[in-house]
Amino acid sequence: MASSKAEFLFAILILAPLLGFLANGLRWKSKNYMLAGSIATAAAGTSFIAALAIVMRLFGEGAPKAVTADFFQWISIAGLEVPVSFVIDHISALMVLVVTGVGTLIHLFSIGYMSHDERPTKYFAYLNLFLFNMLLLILGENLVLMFVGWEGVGLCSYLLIGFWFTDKEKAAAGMKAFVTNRIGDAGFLLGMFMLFVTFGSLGFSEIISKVAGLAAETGWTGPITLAALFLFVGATGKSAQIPLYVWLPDAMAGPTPVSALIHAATMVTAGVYMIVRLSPLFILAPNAMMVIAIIGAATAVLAATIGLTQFDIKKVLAYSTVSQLGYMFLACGVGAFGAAMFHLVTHAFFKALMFLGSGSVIHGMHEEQDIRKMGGLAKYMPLTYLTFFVGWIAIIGLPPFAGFFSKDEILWFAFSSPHGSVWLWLAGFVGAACTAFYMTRLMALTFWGKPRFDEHHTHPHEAGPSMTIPLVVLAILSAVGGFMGIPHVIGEILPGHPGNWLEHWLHGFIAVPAGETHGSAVMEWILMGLSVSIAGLSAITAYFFYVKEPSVVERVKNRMGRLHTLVYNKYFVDEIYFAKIIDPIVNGSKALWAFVDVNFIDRATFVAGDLVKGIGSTARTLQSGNLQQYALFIALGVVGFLAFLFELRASLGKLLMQAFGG
Amino acid sequence: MIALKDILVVAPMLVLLVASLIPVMIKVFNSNREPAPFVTIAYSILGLVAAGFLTASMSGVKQTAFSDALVLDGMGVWGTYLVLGSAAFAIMMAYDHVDTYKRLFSEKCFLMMGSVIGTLTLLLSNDLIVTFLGIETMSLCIYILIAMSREEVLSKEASFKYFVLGSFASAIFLYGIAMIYGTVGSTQIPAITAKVGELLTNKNHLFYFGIGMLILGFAFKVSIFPFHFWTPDVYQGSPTPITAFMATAVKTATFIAMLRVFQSTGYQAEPKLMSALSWLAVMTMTVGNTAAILQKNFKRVLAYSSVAHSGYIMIGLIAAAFGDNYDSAAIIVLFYLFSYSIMTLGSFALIGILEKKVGVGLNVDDLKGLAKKHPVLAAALTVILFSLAGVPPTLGFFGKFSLFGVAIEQDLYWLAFWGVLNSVVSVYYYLRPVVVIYMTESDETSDELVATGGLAKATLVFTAALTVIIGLASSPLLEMVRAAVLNRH
Amino acid sequence: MPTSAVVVDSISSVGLNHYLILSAILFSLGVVGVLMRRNIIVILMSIELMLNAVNIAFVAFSRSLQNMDGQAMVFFVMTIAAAEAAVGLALATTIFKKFREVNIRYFEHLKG
Amino acid sequence: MSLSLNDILFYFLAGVAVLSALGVILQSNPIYCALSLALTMVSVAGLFASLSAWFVAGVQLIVYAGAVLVLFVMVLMLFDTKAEKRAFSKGIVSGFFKIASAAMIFAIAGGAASMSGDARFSKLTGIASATQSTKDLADLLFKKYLFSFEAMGALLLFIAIGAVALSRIQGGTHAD
Amino acid sequence: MLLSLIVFLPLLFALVLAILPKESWIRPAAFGFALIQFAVSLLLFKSFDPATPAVQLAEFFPWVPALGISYLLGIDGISFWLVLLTTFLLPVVVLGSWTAVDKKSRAFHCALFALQTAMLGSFVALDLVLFYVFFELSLVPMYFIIGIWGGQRRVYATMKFFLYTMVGSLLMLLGIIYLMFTARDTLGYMTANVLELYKLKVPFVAGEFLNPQSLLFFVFSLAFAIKVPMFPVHTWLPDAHVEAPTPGSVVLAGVMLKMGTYGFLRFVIPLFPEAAEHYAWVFLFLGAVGIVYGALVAMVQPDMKKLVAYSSVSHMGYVVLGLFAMNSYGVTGAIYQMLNHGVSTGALFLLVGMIYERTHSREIERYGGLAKVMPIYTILFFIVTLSSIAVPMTNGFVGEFLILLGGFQANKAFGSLAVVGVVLGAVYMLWMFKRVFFGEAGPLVKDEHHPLHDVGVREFVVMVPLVILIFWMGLMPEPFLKYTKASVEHFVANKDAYQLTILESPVETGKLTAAAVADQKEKK
Repeated sequence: MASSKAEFLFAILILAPLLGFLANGLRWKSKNYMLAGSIATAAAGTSFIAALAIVMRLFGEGAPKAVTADFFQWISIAGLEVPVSFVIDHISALMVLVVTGVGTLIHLFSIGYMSHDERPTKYFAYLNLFLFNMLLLILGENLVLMFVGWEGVGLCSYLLIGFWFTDKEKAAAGMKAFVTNRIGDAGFLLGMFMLFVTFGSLGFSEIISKVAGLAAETGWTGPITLAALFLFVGATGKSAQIPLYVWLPDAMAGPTPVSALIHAATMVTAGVYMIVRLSPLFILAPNAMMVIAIIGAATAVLAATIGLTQFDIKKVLAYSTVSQLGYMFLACGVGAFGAAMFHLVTHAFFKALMFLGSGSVIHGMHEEQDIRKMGGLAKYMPLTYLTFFVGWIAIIGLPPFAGFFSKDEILWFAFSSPHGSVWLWLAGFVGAACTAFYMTRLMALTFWGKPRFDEHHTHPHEAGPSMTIPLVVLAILSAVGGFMGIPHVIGEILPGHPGNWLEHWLHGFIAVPAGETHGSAVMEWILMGLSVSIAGLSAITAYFFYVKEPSVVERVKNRMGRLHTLVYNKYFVDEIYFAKIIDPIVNGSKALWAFVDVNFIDRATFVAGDLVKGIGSTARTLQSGNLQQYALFIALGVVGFLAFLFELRASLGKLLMQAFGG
Repeated sequence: MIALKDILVVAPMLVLLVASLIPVMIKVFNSNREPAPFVTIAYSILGLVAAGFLTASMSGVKQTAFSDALVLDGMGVWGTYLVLGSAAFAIMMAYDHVDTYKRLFSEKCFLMMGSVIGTLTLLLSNDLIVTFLGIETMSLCIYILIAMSREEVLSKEASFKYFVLGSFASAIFLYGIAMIYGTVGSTQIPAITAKVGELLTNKNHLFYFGIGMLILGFAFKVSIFPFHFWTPDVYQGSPTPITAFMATAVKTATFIAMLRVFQSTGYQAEPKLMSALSWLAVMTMTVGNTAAILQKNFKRVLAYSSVAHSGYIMIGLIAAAFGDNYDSAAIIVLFYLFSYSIMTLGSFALIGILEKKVGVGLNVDDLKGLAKKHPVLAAALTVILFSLAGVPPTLGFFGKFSLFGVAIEQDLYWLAFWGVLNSVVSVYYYLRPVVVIYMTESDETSDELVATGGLAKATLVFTAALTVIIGLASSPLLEMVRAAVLNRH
Repeated sequence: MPTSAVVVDSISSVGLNHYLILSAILFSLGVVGVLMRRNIIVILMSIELMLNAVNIAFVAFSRSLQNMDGQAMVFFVMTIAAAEAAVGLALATTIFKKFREVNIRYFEHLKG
Repeated sequence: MSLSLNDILFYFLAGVAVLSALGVILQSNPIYCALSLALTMVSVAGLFASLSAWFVAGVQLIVYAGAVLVLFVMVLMLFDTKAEKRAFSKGIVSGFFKIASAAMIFAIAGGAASMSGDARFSKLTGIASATQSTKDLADLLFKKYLFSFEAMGALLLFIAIGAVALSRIQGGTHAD
Repeated sequence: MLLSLIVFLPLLFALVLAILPKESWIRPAAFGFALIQFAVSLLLFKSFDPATPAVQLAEFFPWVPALGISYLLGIDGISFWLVLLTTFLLPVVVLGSWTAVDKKSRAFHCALFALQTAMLGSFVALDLVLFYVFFELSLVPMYFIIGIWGGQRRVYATMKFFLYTMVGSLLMLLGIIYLMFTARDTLGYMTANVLELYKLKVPFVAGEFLNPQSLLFFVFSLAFAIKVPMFPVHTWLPDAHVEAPTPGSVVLAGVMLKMGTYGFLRFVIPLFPEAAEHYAWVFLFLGAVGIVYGALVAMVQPDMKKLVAYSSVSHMGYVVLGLFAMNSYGVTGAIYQMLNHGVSTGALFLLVGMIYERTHSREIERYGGLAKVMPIYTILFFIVTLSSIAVPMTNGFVGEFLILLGGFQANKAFGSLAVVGVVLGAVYMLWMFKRVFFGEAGPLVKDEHHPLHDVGVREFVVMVPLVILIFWMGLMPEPFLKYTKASVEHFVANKDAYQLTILESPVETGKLTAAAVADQKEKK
């Protein structure tokens, strides 16, 4: 059904970034950032256009449900068929547009941002490579292909986080990211194996068609539940959920556009995307769903609370990302896959915007990231401020900006879905409050108030157009992006009764939880009101704290000293991981090496050798040189041999008696 | 009465006797002046070659001679080749050291030939009394030969040790013969093997005693534990050519004599005998190999290795005596003896080439720098050592392969297992010289390594080449041995 | 040649076993001598003793079996014993020339 | 139990043989040892005679008691040894083992002898006379054991030349 | 005759090298010979038919007919790539050791070529004794390569290597002999021809340990397990690798270890199917443990080469896991992983060797910040690292994925345990990478007296084919898998009663052996 033209488009879509990577990668020593950036941006843009061209086919009457393209058989062994084939359906269409679109913008932004770097070409090569892998992840028609992209983006993430590798910390952050992701990947692999063993296939469409008629599993050990849980482990790695979220904040060691692209907008949402892709499967594993929801909610709250205390502008955003990803998983967990996708998209817009904004700030502040040393930047960098402001409103969920719609949908489903509960809602609600608070705090400390830096030395400035254009575009998207998913209750009161376009778009592609929803339209209104008002309240409080009465902050801090220390230090999770997991493993390995290899196996060999030598030295001792001793051994040998032959031990007495008696 | 066929059987011995007497006679008639060593050795070698040809001319024969006192069959012919070959190499090696042997060289050759005659007697004996005579002739000549070395202390000690212990063992051996004579009524080996089963089944204690003593008497000559103690000392103290001769010819002949004694299915009547012998075999291998590990003196290493090899060969003998298939076991024993002799001759040739002083020999560590100074010798020695260690595709490997094969064929799994474990141990000490030769930094040039003796060098290279060539094409040799063994009286 | 047959006493209680046991005793005594004496000449004598013991056994068997092979063997054994004695004594003389002593304990250079 | 003449002869000769053998191994003066050995030889010759092995008995007397022992005595004289201070090897443990092993050899041999079959010689009425038996023996030696006999001769030749050569070698590794 | 040519050509070359008049000709000649050898082996593509599982290009003549030993060579999908891997690595090794081996280069290259013959021979020998001969023979050159051109503790390492391998293989020799006699008793003629031995049904009793098949299975397994090396008999490997010169390590890791796994695939499982089935869990477990253990221990190694050596233990654990999964995925993956390991670990050793040549140290702690000084080297190292940790689109992924899939299918618990290795693999490699290449310049790197040069042209040329293979095999596995598919399918489908035939057999080897034996009997 896929025409050759589709394959051609797919080829352009996927290969453009790869070509960009090669073009830049082969001349990696070049310092011509403009050329490199142009190539890379052009590649990303080409992809975007190709993606758009394919997605357009999905619109209109009689449009296919999906556009697929088969290239060649990658692996084919005894029932395991892994074709290189790609698909754009309604889910991946959203994703591919976000990735290529936002990706292009960030490429563009990078040209300006990386203009002073020593190795811009390499940077852009990596960025293109990332895009390529991300496209594989999104478009792959089977889990293996997705896994290829999945690992590939992890690799690029590693490369980009450790881009400034001479700094040990940054290199370590890269490694941490990769290894943590690998843990998830191991889960992903196991999930895949489980699926393959159960269904005999790894193609999405095949798996989904095979699970279609199955009843939901109730226990914990059913193959689907296990597969779902394993896959979710993979998702927690990639999408930075408890317990594997720790890499993401550290990943901020990379260049800021990278944080925007990989660690906010695209890669980290891969986990959500994967779950949405396999939603018909996940919906059959309610226990797994419950786990996902709880983990998501917990991550949302935990990360948000950590965000309250951080001073690194990127760290705040990072924790915010973790928190927002938590919301997406919460949505997945309660069966609101559409809401998850919705939030994914809007989050991609506003979080990319905010990261790029922060990048602009950092760029302007000459690589300063500590918000305590900022303040009052609004007047220096008005455009950045403005766009950041839009992002701020979007993320704290004030209508009618994008965040409001998506987050509220999630909260509503958390409450009303058959899988939801009031506790999940409450968690989301608290998270929303925290989000509003720390985001406002960030705004306040960065843009509002008085400058806290030395204005004589530092001259914050707005960057060039390559950096500002993406900001503006993203700001617009953040502002209006939410309208693709207007809730019904709002849509009804609006003129023209706009429906929930996204829900409609995804209908039939994602699973819908069976069972009754609880809650009514009134309830939805009430909850919506509650969340908006708490967001507003938090924001105002934060504004009050950080702009009007900074002293209050100190007082609160002192009042809750211990709690603050705990939160400020990110609940000591890293430390605990190090102390309880990594160090024991490293020390244990050393012990293993010392005890098993050196002291046991080799020792055993040596003992065997010593034994042999011991026998030898005994033999040598007997070899005393004394002739008569040799003769004695001969005599003893004769005696022993004959005694053995005569079974002398048994018949010695008899023999002697007869010998003397005869 | 004496017929031509009897004379034919002993013709090689007669030729040897004549050939050995000539130099001595020359000396006697030349007013006790030593003939040129070259002449002496030429006669000896001529004699050996002539004996070899005579033997070859009788290769298809199977017959007894002198009222069944001797038997000439394929096994005997084959053994004769081995003995004559070893003797020839030993004499050539002695010629290389002619300056140390110059005095009394004709006597030495004479005695050497004497011991060859004794060995051949042992080899062809069909009667225990002839066996005894053969052993004594062989041994007495060797005692004297060892003592005639120029080396003062060690060779005298070696000679005397060997003499006392040898006589002691002879007495034991003889006691065994007496008991066997008493129970069988004859000392002829066929008569004995024919009655073994009956006597063992009847639990004839005298016969038990006799056969036990007999085997142990043999065991002394082939250095089976615990009768091996003389071996390292005597090997070390003896002149290297003599050692080489002892380690090859004497062992070969004794083992073949044992094969003759063991040629009976009657032994299966007494499994205890088998387990006793198995223990001896295991102990021999173990003691030989483990003690060799700790040696510094290369000759001692080889002496212990020779002990260990006796242990391996015992496996074959046990299989021959107690298995269902005497032939296949005997074939393998002969084959193994051949391969063992080749390797041993080669390795002793190297010692002969390099040792500074008779008897002191050379330490393994002295080989340092050999690769640089004499690369061909080093390579040849290495080949031989790998062959001794049983690394394919050398002769040693096929020897071990077939020996373990026989053990497994006769269900002697434990023996085979021990043999394998011991082979592993042996690898350690066989490769130590290789380590010294090739893998130690030879900064300090060892001027000590003066290689002497063209013939010995030729021997070394020849044997090394033989181990590889026959290793690659062992089939013809195996066929020859098979034909020899099957051509039995 | 008239044969003056020696009549064997039919009630003689001495038989093969007695001779064999005697032979065993002498043999063991020879063994003890070899094992215990330090003088190499005495050791040689002990070996002669052992050979003599064997000879007794041979002759006794020969008598018992009614065949002369045993005596022929004794003949050979004696010759060998003489030869051994000759060689042994020659060796001992050589050693004595060197060490001026015939104690067995001098022979411990070769060992290990 | 009545003892026949033959029995008495046996026990007497056996007693002498054992006692003199004990003398060989117990005397501390080698000369006495040699003399004890001579006595043993003689009594063994007597035993041979009691077994009707006349020729062998004669040879025993001539070769052993005559030639070999003279050789021993001569060598001992040459060495000029006196009674030894330490005639026996040291070591209580090894001494125990040495005696024990000899005893065990005796026990096994003796046991085996006593346990196997008839204790007495078969009651054949007649045994060949001394002349006849000597004749028989000669026949045997020159017919059946011809090879051994000749080999023996060769051996003696080797030994003779060897012993002479041995006596002619001169000490000193570097002397030549 | 193609196989014989491939097998013995290196030996011929070794002889030629031994008599080359000039020392300076040796390296170029060796390189040329290696290339010729590789080119000749490429002829296999022309003659080999990937569609059939049968043995192809068979050559046969009786060697020791009395014992049923024959010279039987043949190649099928299982050995095809291993042969090519072996011939491929030789030029790489020769070029790679251009400067690494500075003394006795003549002897070194002779040893290398002799080793080549032994290794190739063991991959194509279809007679157990012939295989054993080659298998053991390969020890000798390697013994010298480690012992003469190795590092400080080379003697210890080489002895350990030799003795360890010898223990296993000698026991296997007993097993071989036993099998030959079993053949005599059941088939009527003694033979060591594997194709004939496959027909044997060695008695097997499920519940008991002491039955012939189980014992033979374990005896054979021990020999190959030591060679692989599997946990817990792996300790010779790190020592051997650390002490071996770079080319020695490359060949050791690249080819010699495969002889163990190849042995499992060719001999152990087909000859003792019931025991293999019954005790597969042991090997799955040991394989999985080996993966994890090797990775954990590799992680804490202070020495780069030792780290790579332990990573070999881990990687070979995968191969064993795959083999004993005994399904198509596992076995295919195992074969693929053998190739991968040959390429990527070989490359790693070459790379470690390159840096060792410059600094004479392999201590990880003394490096750091190398990426800045040697960027091309860094890129090469990184690519190989990716292959080693099985990042998709490199060869490592395909193999590991298939193995883990197969392993999981065979045994979920051990399969899952093995997956842990995926994580740990990344940990040790990347940790090492970080410490060596990233961060501040370490003492060795900033040593001004010895400025480090980036890879030279020769070194780059050495690495290029390896890097190309890494990606080629990762991106296009099908052309590679094509050649193994038929054999693997045949193997998996008939694992209970495995048989192999000779394609268009010029001689009926079985009958010929029988005829030879009958002939012998007549003579008797």
